[in-house]
Amino acid sequence: MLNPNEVKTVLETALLANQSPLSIAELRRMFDEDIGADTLRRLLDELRDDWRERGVELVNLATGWRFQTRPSFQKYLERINPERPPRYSRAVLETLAIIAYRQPVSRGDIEDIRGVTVSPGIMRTLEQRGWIDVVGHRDVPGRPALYATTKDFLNDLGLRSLQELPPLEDIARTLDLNAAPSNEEVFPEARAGEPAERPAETAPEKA
Amino acid sequence: MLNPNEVKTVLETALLANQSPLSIAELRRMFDEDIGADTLRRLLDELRDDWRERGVELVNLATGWRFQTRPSFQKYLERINPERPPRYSRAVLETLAIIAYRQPVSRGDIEDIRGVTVSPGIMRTLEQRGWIDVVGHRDVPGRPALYATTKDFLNDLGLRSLQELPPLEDIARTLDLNAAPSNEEVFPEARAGEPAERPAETAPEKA
Amino acid sequence: MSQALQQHGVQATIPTPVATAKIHGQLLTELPSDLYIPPDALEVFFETFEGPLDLLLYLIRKANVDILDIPMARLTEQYLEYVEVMRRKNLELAAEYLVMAAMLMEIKSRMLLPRPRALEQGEEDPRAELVRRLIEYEKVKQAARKLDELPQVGRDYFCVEVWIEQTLTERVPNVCAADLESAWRSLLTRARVTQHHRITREELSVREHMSAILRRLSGAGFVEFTTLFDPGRGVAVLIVSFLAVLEMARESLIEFTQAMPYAPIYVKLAYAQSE
Repeated sequence: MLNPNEVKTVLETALLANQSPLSIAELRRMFDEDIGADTLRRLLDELRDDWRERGVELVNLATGWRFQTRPSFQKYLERINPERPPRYSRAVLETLAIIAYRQPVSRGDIEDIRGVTVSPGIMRTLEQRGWIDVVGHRDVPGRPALYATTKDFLNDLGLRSLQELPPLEDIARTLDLNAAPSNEEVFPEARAGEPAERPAETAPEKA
Repeated sequence: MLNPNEVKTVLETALLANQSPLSIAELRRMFDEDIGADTLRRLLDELRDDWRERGVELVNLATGWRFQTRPSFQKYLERINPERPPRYSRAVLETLAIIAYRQPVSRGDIEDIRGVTVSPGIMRTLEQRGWIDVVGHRDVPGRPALYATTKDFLNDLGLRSLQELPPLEDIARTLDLNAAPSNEEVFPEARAGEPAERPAETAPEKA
Repeated sequence: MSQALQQHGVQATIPTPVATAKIHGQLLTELPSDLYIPPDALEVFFETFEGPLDLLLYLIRKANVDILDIPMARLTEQYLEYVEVMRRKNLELAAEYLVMAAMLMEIKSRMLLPRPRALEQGEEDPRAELVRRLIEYEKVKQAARKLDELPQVGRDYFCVEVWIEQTLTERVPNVCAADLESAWRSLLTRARVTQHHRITREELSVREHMSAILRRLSGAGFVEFTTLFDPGRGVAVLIVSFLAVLEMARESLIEFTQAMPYAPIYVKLAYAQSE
């Protein structure tokens, strides 16, 4: 029978040895004795506290718990592995934002919002990164694929759910430097993680 | 200017974030200030001591330093990512079945029953597993070895004697009678990971 | 045109001479003097736009006008100027820019219709759809920026994954009795070896004893016949052992020797490898 400290050591070891987040269920599976999920959660919280002063932190993500380096240490780590992942172009980032905030969306939806065609390369970039995938097809001619963000997207950006995406700003007010009347009624805010209302007239898909 | 403890934290972070060993030279590269190799080595030794009671240890290998899990924790880690247990091929299983039910048998006997040659690799697999061994030689030209199953075979299969193997009489009779046997009996369920025997008439899956 | 821009209080700076900027390798010399051009190279400047909506938002921001009350005539005019420059400079002009130009002109003309009547009929402001799209796109732009600011794995931090030290135990397949049974069944169905290989429980115990006796005899030379049997294990085992010996004799696996009647019977392997 392991005492709580030994359980913590096992948890720490498993989390340090696994790059992908581990769920409570996966962590429980390690132990012969049946350790309650609550107990594990408490020990994980303790573990997180234990690591507070270190260059590595324990975070709770969409699919579980993971150790990752703190961004403030990146400047040191980069000197060991100089190759950096490419920064994404605005086209990629905007496409990603549309999928993240308006999912599920088709390529046509994205093109309507951005006002330009979306190259297949953009979608491929995001798919290959494992951040988006096809979750269905819209039942209209051409049966366009509907894209949504994945759990990996959340994990890789340190989010537990779409609710944690940065809130969309009230744009009209930002743009309107002359303090215009509230646009609340006219342009209701769509919320992150909530599928946007797609007016019928924006529907037609590009094949 | 980092103090020794801060340097240690950076070292720890870099080593935790890299699976491959990091050399002193690589580690030195992280710091703006020129930290002597001796100092780094001393700090790494300290770090190794800091981790003495944990499930992960800092080791000094030919090409550098690396954090790795202690072997004693492997039993826990294995339960998180249960690799699919390896399986024996049908050829190995059939050979083993023949030896179990027909022992003592020569390779020639096995080939007669299976209708194909038995590769030396199959016999070696079973011998190395300690499940079969040579109990004699038949007094015919070539003096073929006679194989039988071992005590380890019984132990590993949880049997007290060969008599606890499933009797085969009924099956043979079922087949003999040719009385439209139920699929269940004639074509036992194939197990995952093993190529199923597909009777011709139920054959090819549509892609 | 610069007059029009100035009338509306638009930032209609006369372009600073950008003689050093190059477009397609040529010095940039013939800019329309009435167009506001930021002091960047024109090509680079246009490339920063992600499309017509982006360009429109830029113009609106520059003009510092209310997005909910866009002065359509001015915006359309400016937009067309930019598109014209792009076209003249042979910059790659996406079709979307022309579509947008047409849309702007259409909205502008609808704005010229007598307003009161239109409003009476409950008609929407002709600009409404454009404004909706502009706002939506601006939101996306900001969201994209914020997403990019989130710490990103690989770029801003790494995942920790220490080496898992594997002990040297080799993973071996598990087999259970049922696997053997099914292997045998598949043999039977394939080869139809039914007659010859029917195996009963009783026969199995004989074969088990055959193996055991072979093991016992290997390397032992002559063994006295009676020592092959252990009466202490009961009559059943005794009989099975005897059957095993008989079967081995039949299969020529063992040989018997007896010097004279009633003398001890000795058993040895028919063939011992050590010989």
